[in-house]
Amino acid sequence: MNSPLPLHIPDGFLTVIISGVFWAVTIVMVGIAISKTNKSLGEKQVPLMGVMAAFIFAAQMLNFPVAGGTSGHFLGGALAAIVLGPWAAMLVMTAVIGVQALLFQDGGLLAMGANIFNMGILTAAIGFGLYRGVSGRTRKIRLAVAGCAAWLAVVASALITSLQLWLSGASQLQIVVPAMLGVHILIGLGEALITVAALTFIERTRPDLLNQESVTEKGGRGWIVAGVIVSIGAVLLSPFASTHPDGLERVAEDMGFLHLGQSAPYRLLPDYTIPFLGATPLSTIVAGVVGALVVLGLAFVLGQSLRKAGR
Amino acid sequence: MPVVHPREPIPILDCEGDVLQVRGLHFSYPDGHAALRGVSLKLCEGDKAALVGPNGAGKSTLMLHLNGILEGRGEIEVGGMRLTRGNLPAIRSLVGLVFQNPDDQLFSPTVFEDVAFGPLHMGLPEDEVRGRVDEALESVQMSAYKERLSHHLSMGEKKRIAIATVLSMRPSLLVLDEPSAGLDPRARRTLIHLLRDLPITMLVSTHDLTLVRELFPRTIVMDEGRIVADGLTMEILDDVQLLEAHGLEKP
Amino acid sequence: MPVVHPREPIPILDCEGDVLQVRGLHFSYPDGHAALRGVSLKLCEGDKAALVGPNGAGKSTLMLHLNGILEGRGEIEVGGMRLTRGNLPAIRSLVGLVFQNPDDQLFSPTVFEDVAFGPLHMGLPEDEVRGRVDEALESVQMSAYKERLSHHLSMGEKKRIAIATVLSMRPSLLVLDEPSAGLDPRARRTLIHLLRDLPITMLVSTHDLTLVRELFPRTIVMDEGRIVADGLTMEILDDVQLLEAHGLEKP
Amino acid sequence: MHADVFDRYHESESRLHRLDPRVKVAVTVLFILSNALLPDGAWSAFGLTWLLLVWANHLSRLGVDFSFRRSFLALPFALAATSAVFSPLGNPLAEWRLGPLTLIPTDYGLVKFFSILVRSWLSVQAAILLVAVTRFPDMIHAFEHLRVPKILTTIIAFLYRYLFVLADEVVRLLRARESRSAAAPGVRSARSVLWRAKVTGNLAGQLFLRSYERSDRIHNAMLARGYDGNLRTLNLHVMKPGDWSFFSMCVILILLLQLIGRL
Ligand SMILES: Nc1ncnc2c1ncn2[C@@H]1O[C@H](COP(=O)(O)OP(=O)(O)OP(=O)(O)O)[C@@H](O)[C@H]1O
Ligand SMILES: Nc1ncnc2c1ncn2[C@@H]1O[C@H](COP(=O)(O)OP(=O)(O)OP(=O)(O)O)[C@@H](O)[C@H]1O
Ligand SMILES: [Mg+2]
Ligand SMILES: [Mg+2]
Repeated sequence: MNSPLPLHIPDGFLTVIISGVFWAVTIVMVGIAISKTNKSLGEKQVPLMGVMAAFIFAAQMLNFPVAGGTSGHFLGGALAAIVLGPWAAMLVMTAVIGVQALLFQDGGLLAMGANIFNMGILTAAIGFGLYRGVSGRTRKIRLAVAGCAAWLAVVASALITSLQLWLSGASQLQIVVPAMLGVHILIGLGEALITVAALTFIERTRPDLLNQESVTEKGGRGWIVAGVIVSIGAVLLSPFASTHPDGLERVAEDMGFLHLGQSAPYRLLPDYTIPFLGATPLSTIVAGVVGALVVLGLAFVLGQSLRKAGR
Repeated sequence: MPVVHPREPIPILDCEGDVLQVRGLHFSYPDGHAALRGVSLKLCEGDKAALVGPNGAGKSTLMLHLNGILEGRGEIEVGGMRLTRGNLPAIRSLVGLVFQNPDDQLFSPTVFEDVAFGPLHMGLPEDEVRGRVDEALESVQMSAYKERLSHHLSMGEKKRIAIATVLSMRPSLLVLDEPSAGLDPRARRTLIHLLRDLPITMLVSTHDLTLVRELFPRTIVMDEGRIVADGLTMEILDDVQLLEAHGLEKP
Repeated sequence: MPVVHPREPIPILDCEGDVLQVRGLHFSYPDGHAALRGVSLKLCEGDKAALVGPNGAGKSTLMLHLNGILEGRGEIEVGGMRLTRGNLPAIRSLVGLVFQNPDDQLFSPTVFEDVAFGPLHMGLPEDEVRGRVDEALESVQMSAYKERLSHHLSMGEKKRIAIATVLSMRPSLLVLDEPSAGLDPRARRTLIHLLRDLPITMLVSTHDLTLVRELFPRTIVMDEGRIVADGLTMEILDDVQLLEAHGLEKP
Repeated sequence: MHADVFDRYHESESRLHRLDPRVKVAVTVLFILSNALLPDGAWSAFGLTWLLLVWANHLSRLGVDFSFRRSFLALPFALAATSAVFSPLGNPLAEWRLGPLTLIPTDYGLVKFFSILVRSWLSVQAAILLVAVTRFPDMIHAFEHLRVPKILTTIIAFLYRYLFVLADEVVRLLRARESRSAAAPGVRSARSVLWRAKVTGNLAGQLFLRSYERSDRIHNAMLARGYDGNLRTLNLHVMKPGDWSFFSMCVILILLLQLIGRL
């Protein structure tokens, strides 16, 4: 079974340093998640998390025909965070990504820390944080925000994946960022639509699940802040990363990394060098415009469908 | 009240197969398991045939071929139209397939949406769709359930709705996979009456030989991917040797 | 070969209830639905009783009370011990509950781990656990399946393993929820032989009255959260009026 | 039940199959780590690493090209690395204009690109071999022994078990949708993409609820068998001297590879 998305980084693409850093972050976050879910769910957590992980896995098999033989797919990170709460969602996604790597070689073992961070931790923070911020609002607003969160989660995963690849010297920033974003801006649309429809379904059939204290673990403001900051970061970073591809690299050069990088037996941060300057203003502008249009379109489409549904 | 079976054999097997013709159907699952090994079968307008056989005989696999969900080697004709990739949508509007577990069949939040799915997807105008939904729910006597959430219905109710979801497509052949499994006797009785009164050609797989005796004049026995007997129910259910050989029991 | 029922009534209802006593059990689900409305019941050493009734009668709900998964108003005594929160672990080692769907029961990757789960959580030493697993698999004739993965098993095999998972806890009362649902006649026959040969007190809910007639000397009829009849199977299954009134049918 | 195709384990009688799963997991991780540490362009070391893999394939008795035949999984991702060819380091080899982009492949970039491909390809093969000779439940035990938190390993065990159940459910739901995706002759079928996405969302919601409710029933089944929140497991594996010696040998070989790669 192949994952619908080229977001699972295989081994060999990331440097040991990058892998290690993200493993460290992931281990800390998962450790917190374990103790938090243990507190809120108690002895129920093991079967719940396990079956929910299988659910995410199985839901990724769902597809719907879009046009011309391509189809939309479902990732589920944001949905998991909205219905299960952020910590539980992190555990669930960790298990999913672990099994995808171990059983299906979908994503590497060394790269697993980064993969869990990109597709589990980041999506949980965005999905839950944004949704939590509007928890008291009307149904329409909540659904619209859930959709945006799902879309952003996918786009942010794609963005951080490209950044990791670039930091590892496995690709050039000004090529990989627009390419990855371009694809995932569209994939994110499908994700948003399915997430909204699934939430609508759950609200209609088991509304209790979406308001259940024990499961959703209504965290404090922290999550809202985290979610909003991460989202804004993702939004701002993408044009920045694309328009100033030389920013980080110039810093690296100034600090002498470039030299170090070439002589050390294993380079710390390879390719922290000046890329060909003045590279690609057009492509990044295009990516930005497409992104903005897509957000607008999404809001419009959501508004329409919600009006219909609310009739 | 079991169906009265005619005493002299009626010429079932000589029928033209105007509703369904299957010729030499072979199918292996991706893991290599050969589930169908040359199945041939004809159904005529008005036939009500039971498909029986032990677990793993290939009944469900055969049924999945009848509207092109699985694609095997061999020929299938529905209503005189050869089944090919190109006319799948048309075939699917002719063959109504109801799965064993109604939970697999009902995927929309409300009963109405589920029953409307088929007609909507066929591109029918809204009025027509509403008309068909009402009619289909009427014929399974579930009109009052239109706005209910499928999720909260009892098993027996779900079964009926599942049948309505394909009736709304006005199929000319109804294919039911183990419709009576998991029903309590009362719900099962209601189902029997429902099936008896529906004026549609049907092929029904089941492990419930008492149901077969009551409801179907014709019985087809499958085992190991082949049809091993096809004839009058009363004759087949009297053939103790045949039943024993294929993991069945005289009801 | 149906069980030979004694012609004169045996004094079932006068038994002491040394294995199970339930007195005035009431229970409502959180949504307010009253599923049990005063159930009283006694089971004695060696009893094999069937629990029948229409869908929604409350059979499964009652069974979930017997080892304290649900907690209603009323009294339950197992093996002379009053069921309270404090002695739940002890009660759970006495009552072996098997759910209808073996996929809900078998949650470990391998058969061995699943059968070992109960004894392990009773805190038994490793050797003892291994011994019990072997013994339990032996008694359902599945010793060869120890290292198999649960998801590779057929339905009938899963059912047997599910029974083994509670047998390994050496329960004094076996509670089975619809063990024969979804099995083909051959697998059903094997299950009947298995249950007949197990020398344990058992309470079995089922819609399969033929199975009841063949296997259980005693039958308990539930409807709408109450026990409406309790007596010899042959008498209850002959009482057409009683059966009709509660959505059942003479097999 | 029929999602068995998911299983990657291959039954065979071999030294590798019998090895303690901890050793297999640890050696695989070291092997992949070693690939990541080898410098770009260390072709001889890469070659020797590959020989090591061939030897492991041979030991597994699954055929020397077993992992090779299944190793093209990571190829799609290689697309992301193609841009490494245009690394600004090194000597330019050519100059391509592509709209507003000017692409200059360099010799350094090429070496980089192929090194990434080789590393990834070798690592994937190691992982493929690992799951082919280790039953997944044993792998979970290995992680337990290697001090991965028990909650995590148990969640993974549940995921593995119910993956098959739920995947079957998805297949059946998709079939239901497909079998009613009909068209009346002459009428153009196909509703809007939005409508289709909504139907798919319904499937996801449906699946979520069923999974959620199933987890309740499983929890009941666990309680019924004495579960109290503390998970207990048997010690299923014991390291034998043979396991230790195999492990040490692999570690030495991997260290040698590192040495060769840096010469
Ligand atoms: N997806 C699948 N992959 C591989 N083998 C399959 C698959 N589905 C079914 N089979 C196998 O094909 C054979 C026929 O299966 P099928 O489901 O058609 O049997 P059936 O007659 O419907 O049985 P039942 O009475 O249990 O429903 C069986 O041996 C089964 O194990
Ligand atoms: N979790 C629940 N929440 C609310 N009501 C429930 C729940 N589970 C069951 N019920 C209701 O309680 C009643 C008794 O259910 P129960 O499952 O005990 O019936 P049963 O006799 O086992 O039926 P069946 O033969 O269909 O298995 C039914 O009306 C059912 O709808
Ligand atoms: Mg079948
Ligand atoms: Mg029940």
